[in-house]
Amino acid sequence: MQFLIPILTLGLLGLLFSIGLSFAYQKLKVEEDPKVEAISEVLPQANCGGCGYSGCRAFAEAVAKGKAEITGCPVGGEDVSQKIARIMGTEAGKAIKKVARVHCRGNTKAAREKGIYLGITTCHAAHIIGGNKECVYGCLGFGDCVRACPFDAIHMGEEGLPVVDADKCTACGKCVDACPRDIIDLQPVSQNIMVFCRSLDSAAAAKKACKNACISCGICVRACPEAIVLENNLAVIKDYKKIDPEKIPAIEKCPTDAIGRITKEENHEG
Amino acid sequence: MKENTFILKSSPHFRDKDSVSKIMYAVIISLIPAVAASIYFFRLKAALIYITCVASCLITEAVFLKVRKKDMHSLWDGSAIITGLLLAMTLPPSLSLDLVIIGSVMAIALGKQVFGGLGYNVFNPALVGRAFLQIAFPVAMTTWIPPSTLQVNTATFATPLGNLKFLASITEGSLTPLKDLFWGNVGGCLGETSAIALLAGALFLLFRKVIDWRIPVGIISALAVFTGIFWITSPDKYTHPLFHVLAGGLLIGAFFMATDMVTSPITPLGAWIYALGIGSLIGLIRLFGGFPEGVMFSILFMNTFVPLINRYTRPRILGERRRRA
Amino acid sequence: MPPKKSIGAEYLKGLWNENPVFRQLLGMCPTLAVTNAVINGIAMGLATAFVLILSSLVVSSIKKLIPSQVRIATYIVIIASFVTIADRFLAAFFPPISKALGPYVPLIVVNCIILGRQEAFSSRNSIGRSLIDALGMSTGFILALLLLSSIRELLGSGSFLGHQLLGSWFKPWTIMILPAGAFITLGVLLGIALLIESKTKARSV
Amino acid sequence: MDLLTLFVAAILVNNFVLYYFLGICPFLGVSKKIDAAFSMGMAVTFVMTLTAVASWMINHWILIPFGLDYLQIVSFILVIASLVQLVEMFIRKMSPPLYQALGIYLPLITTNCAIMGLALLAALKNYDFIKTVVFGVGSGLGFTLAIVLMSGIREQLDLADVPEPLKGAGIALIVAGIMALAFSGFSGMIK
Amino acid sequence: MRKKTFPRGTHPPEYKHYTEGQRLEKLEPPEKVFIPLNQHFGKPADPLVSKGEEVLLGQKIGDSDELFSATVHSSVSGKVLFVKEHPHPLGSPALTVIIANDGKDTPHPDMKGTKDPFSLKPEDIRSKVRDAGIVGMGGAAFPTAVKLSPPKGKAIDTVIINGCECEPLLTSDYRLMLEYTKDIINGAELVRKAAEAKRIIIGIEDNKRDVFELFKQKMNGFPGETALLKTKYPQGAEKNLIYALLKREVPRGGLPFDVGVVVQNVGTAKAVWDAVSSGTPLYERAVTLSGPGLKENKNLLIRIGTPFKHAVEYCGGLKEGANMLVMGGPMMGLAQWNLDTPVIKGTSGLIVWEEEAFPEEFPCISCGRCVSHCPMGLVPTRLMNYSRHGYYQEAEKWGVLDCVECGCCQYICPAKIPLVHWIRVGKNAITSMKRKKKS
Repeated sequence: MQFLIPILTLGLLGLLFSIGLSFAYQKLKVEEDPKVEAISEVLPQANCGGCGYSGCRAFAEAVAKGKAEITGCPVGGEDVSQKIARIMGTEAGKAIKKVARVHCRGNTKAAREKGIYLGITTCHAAHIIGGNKECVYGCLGFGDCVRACPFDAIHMGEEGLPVVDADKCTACGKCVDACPRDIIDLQPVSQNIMVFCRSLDSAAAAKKACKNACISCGICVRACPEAIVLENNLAVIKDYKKIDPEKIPAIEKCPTDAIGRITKEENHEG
Repeated sequence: MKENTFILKSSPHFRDKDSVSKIMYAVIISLIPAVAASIYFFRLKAALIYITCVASCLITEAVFLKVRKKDMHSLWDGSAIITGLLLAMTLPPSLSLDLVIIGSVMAIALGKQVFGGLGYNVFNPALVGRAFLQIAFPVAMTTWIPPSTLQVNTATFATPLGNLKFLASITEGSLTPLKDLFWGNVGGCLGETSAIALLAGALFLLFRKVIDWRIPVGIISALAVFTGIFWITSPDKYTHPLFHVLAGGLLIGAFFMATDMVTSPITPLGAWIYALGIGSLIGLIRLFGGFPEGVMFSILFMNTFVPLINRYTRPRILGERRRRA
Repeated sequence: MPPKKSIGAEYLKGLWNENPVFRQLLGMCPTLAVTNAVINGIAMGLATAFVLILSSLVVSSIKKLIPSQVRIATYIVIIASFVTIADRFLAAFFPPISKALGPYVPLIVVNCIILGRQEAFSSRNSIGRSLIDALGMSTGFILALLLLSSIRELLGSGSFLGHQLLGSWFKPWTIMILPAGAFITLGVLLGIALLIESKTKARSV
Repeated sequence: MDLLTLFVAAILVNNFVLYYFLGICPFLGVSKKIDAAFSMGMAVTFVMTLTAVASWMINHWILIPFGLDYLQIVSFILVIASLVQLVEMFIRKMSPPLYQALGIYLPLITTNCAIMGLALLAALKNYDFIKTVVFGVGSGLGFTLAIVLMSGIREQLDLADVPEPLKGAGIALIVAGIMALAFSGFSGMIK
Repeated sequence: MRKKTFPRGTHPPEYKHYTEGQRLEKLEPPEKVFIPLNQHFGKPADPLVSKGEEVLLGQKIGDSDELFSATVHSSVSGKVLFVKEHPHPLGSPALTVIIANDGKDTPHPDMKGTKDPFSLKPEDIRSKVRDAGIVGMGGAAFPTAVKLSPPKGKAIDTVIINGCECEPLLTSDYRLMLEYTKDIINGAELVRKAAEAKRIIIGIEDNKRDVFELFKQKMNGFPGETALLKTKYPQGAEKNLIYALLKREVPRGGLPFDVGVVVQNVGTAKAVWDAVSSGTPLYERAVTLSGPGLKENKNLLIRIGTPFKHAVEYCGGLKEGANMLVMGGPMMGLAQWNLDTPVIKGTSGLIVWEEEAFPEEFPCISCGRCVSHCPMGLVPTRLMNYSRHGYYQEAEKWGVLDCVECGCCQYICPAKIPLVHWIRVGKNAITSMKRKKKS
């Protein structure tokens, strides 16, 4: 009798609750995104609520829907966020590894300053009052992209232009959104030749504003007409695949270095 | 003509001449009468506490600025000096100097720098320091000495509010006369004794529009109404509102602590809510709480509400439809 | 599944890298509540360790028998049983400590450290590994409690384990044994822990 | 008057978070946004009230009559876990908007020591049924007050220049400490 | 008489005495004019002339089919040198017609007057206004023809003529009101007819009492009144002016015609009269050249397209050290960096001074002054903070898009925080996000 009562009580309680729960569980099953499951898997499952969501599962759902930051789990730290990034990334971009590339070589030596800028030192703020450089298409150099990067993959180079660390870059696109002048985009990491200018100014104006601006001289187009064209005073690589590797030296004859191979300083790989 | 030497910046291109440090130094100037009064009443001891407080506040601030690699310039924006002065003014004159230093360090470190320094603190730094001392060293913080101008028995000396707490009935004992309260010839914390000196400084601040008049008005009237109701219903148990207004740290709290810009609401309606809250809480704690004085706790308590108040008392934007009642 | 760690690393991670209190912010309630004296902190730490280790053992040994829908409930029952044992044991042999800890011993049952380890580790790893993991976590937890309670007792009463250490010149900071002191001390310790972490990380990169 | 005192004391004086250190995990975790904090507070209050009722019934109708006090821990946690899960499912079925507002916080509450603490404290203090319920509601509201105040402060601190290592939990704990200081002004008001 | 005004706002020092007494002088057109095709709110006009073409004074050289656009006219007679990008006062270079002045000012034959302007039908007035390329001349350069044609169902009952000129230093409107009183009143009457409104209210700040009395006299016989307003900034901001005069609130995100009002600047009223009575399109405007950085301060009537340099040289040139060049008033004007930039239709002034070192910035101490001075009822410091931390959704919830960038908050801020700049960042981010969502 002494043993029976507790066993019975607990057993009855347990039975009651488990029946209720399993009944409810059957009634209220919800279909789920496989991504949620995958993200859930890499989370620490501490259900601590440190992310601001009600437990790991809710956080996983929010990430899968794009509502929460991939770096949102404070317990998991960088390890977990990279795993999540990979889960989210494989969904988005498949196999080719992309990295962010900066399309401007208007560094502090090349680009002319307009005046003495005394405003807020962010690119966005400078951009809305016309920028600090004469070129209105180029990099402003205040590092909005650097601050936007969650993986510490962009740094401000010595000459006032951002430098991407291709190893750390996960192609999340934060810097692309952060740049008010759209000079960053995501490109396959293997693609090592590109136009480093976005200026649509006429040759004379562009030349005056920046030594490294595309002056639409057409040398590159003549070197490789099947891949490169001039559009609005700017050389554009239309089809990267059509660039014949043998023609690269001819393309690199660009008088202003506005098109060419990515230099080592601009690409911190391995 | 030279080219490209013009300044590029966003409008507006005019700026008012007032600045944060000017505001801070105005507050310091306004505290001078009360500081002078307390040095008159408590002599050398008071002066020592002031010096220790201000110095240790400045040193703590400097250490934080150094460690966080911030501009040392902001050490002299005046805010640390104000914290030091205000903290000293809320300390009992008998407090030993090592405790004064602990309080000052806590005021700057816990009250201000952990939040990021000037402008970011949630709680009034001087009051954080004071509350820390009050809870850490309850006995030392409630040991009072009479002002040198008063001839009384030091063994049983208490502050006017302390007196009030011990009295079973108002009629049986002798309350501190209002005249003494007004001039400051009573026991209590350094800076809170002399009502006239505090009012003189407060007038200067109000005149310079450094402090929001709504806050002291709100606090004082809420307290007066709260204590007034009890006084009218049973005058033998409770004392009249004027006593409550003049006694203790109310004036210094209402004019100098609660009006701290950083930790008070930014909207006019918010200021009223905040002030009325403080006033009634002071009444509540003084009449029914375990402590004789409630100014410090009330202000700290309402400080926690300030972010919410700011959020929910947003002014009506021009052209915004009035919220449905 | 992450690559297997060596046994040593599995143990050591609980001390710092995944320290339940300073890094994972788990088990805050007992951490704050019972650390006003070193003796309470140690007792709490040991009780938690007892529950954590035994539950980990049980969970990892029967992990294949538990259906996944009711796994959490099962863990809770297992944990609750050990907590009851710990509670009764303390009450029987150390009544003053049991009294001082009050409801916080039964509350071990909802300590996220324990449930979290079952879900995250014991349910997926072998008995041996789970034991090492639980030992590591317990040590980390005990150390955290010890640190916190030493600071609080030393400053709050001037003593350590009840022995008056600081002389009569020291005026005890009553605040340290009160709630406010607990919060502030832990907050500052967390800050220091993160500072050390970021410094060591910067050096290793 | 007793009940009122108990109620006010549960909110201000013996606040669950700032005095008993219960429910610290959600207090730190879900206090980043005011809306979420308020919902969490409401959910906790709701569950606390239910728990107060359920645990009192279990304690007084089953455990005490049979002399099974020592099963308190196991049975309370079972009751709470099942109750929370049932309520969650129920809300999800009956009212999706309410689920969005409250329900998503419910899983977090299962392992919330505030709930368990409430059941244990009420049993420890031997409150009668009415008192238990009042205690439950008051404690829930006290938790709500603390977490909402905290979230307001944290929303503001989000815009502040808090030293890097203190960001997040560190500064939140320090704020909680100063809040505890401020709340201690009410001590002595209710014996 | 009680002076009308709006709540909050501020009162910066006026410095109007520099140019108050300076009569409007006609500035001889330069050898080359640079006429941008984008001088108004809306789509830039398309060029109607090409390189080498001869043009006459007042000839239409740019037009567009878009509703939100305005025509552009030549301000000299001569030969088109280029149609290309040229520095523009609003920031980025814009397509500009560059004309070599032949010095003859041969008028275009289309510039014909109307005998009895007041007998014209509303739609005729509107089409003449559109043909003359008239835009709001207070600075925003909103096409006037669009303003005069409210959408269906929005009847207009009141025309407000804005004679506040609340910006410090500027006196060009004041001189216009003093010297062209009758033209402005006639223009106002035409605007009233075009908008089919019942009455005119001319709002004038009380620092221009002489003008107020003058208008009061001359308004006799016209359906309307002259109202005296308290001197306060930004009294001339459309929404605040409407509130001050009529106690009507333009709804958030709405326009004055949502409350039955059209607001026109005095300069616009004069331009309307000129366009209708004598057929003169908008190719000249009054500009105040003022500030301690100029050797002489003047009020000038300047042809559109005249480079700043030409006007500055007429005033004796810049003083040594002058490093701040602002188009418009000091509160809302735009900093300029290039003296080749031309005067456009929205240029109300050109202010030059020497800016001292940038004041030290403090963290916000929540003094609440920005809140108690914001004429729109916003909380600037919070908008700034949200914008600074990239919380644009919160900023939008707190009304960042309602900000008119008047600058009161930043003027009064003791912490010297660039509040308006941050708010502009927020506004810009939100509008570009919305644009992205749409596309």
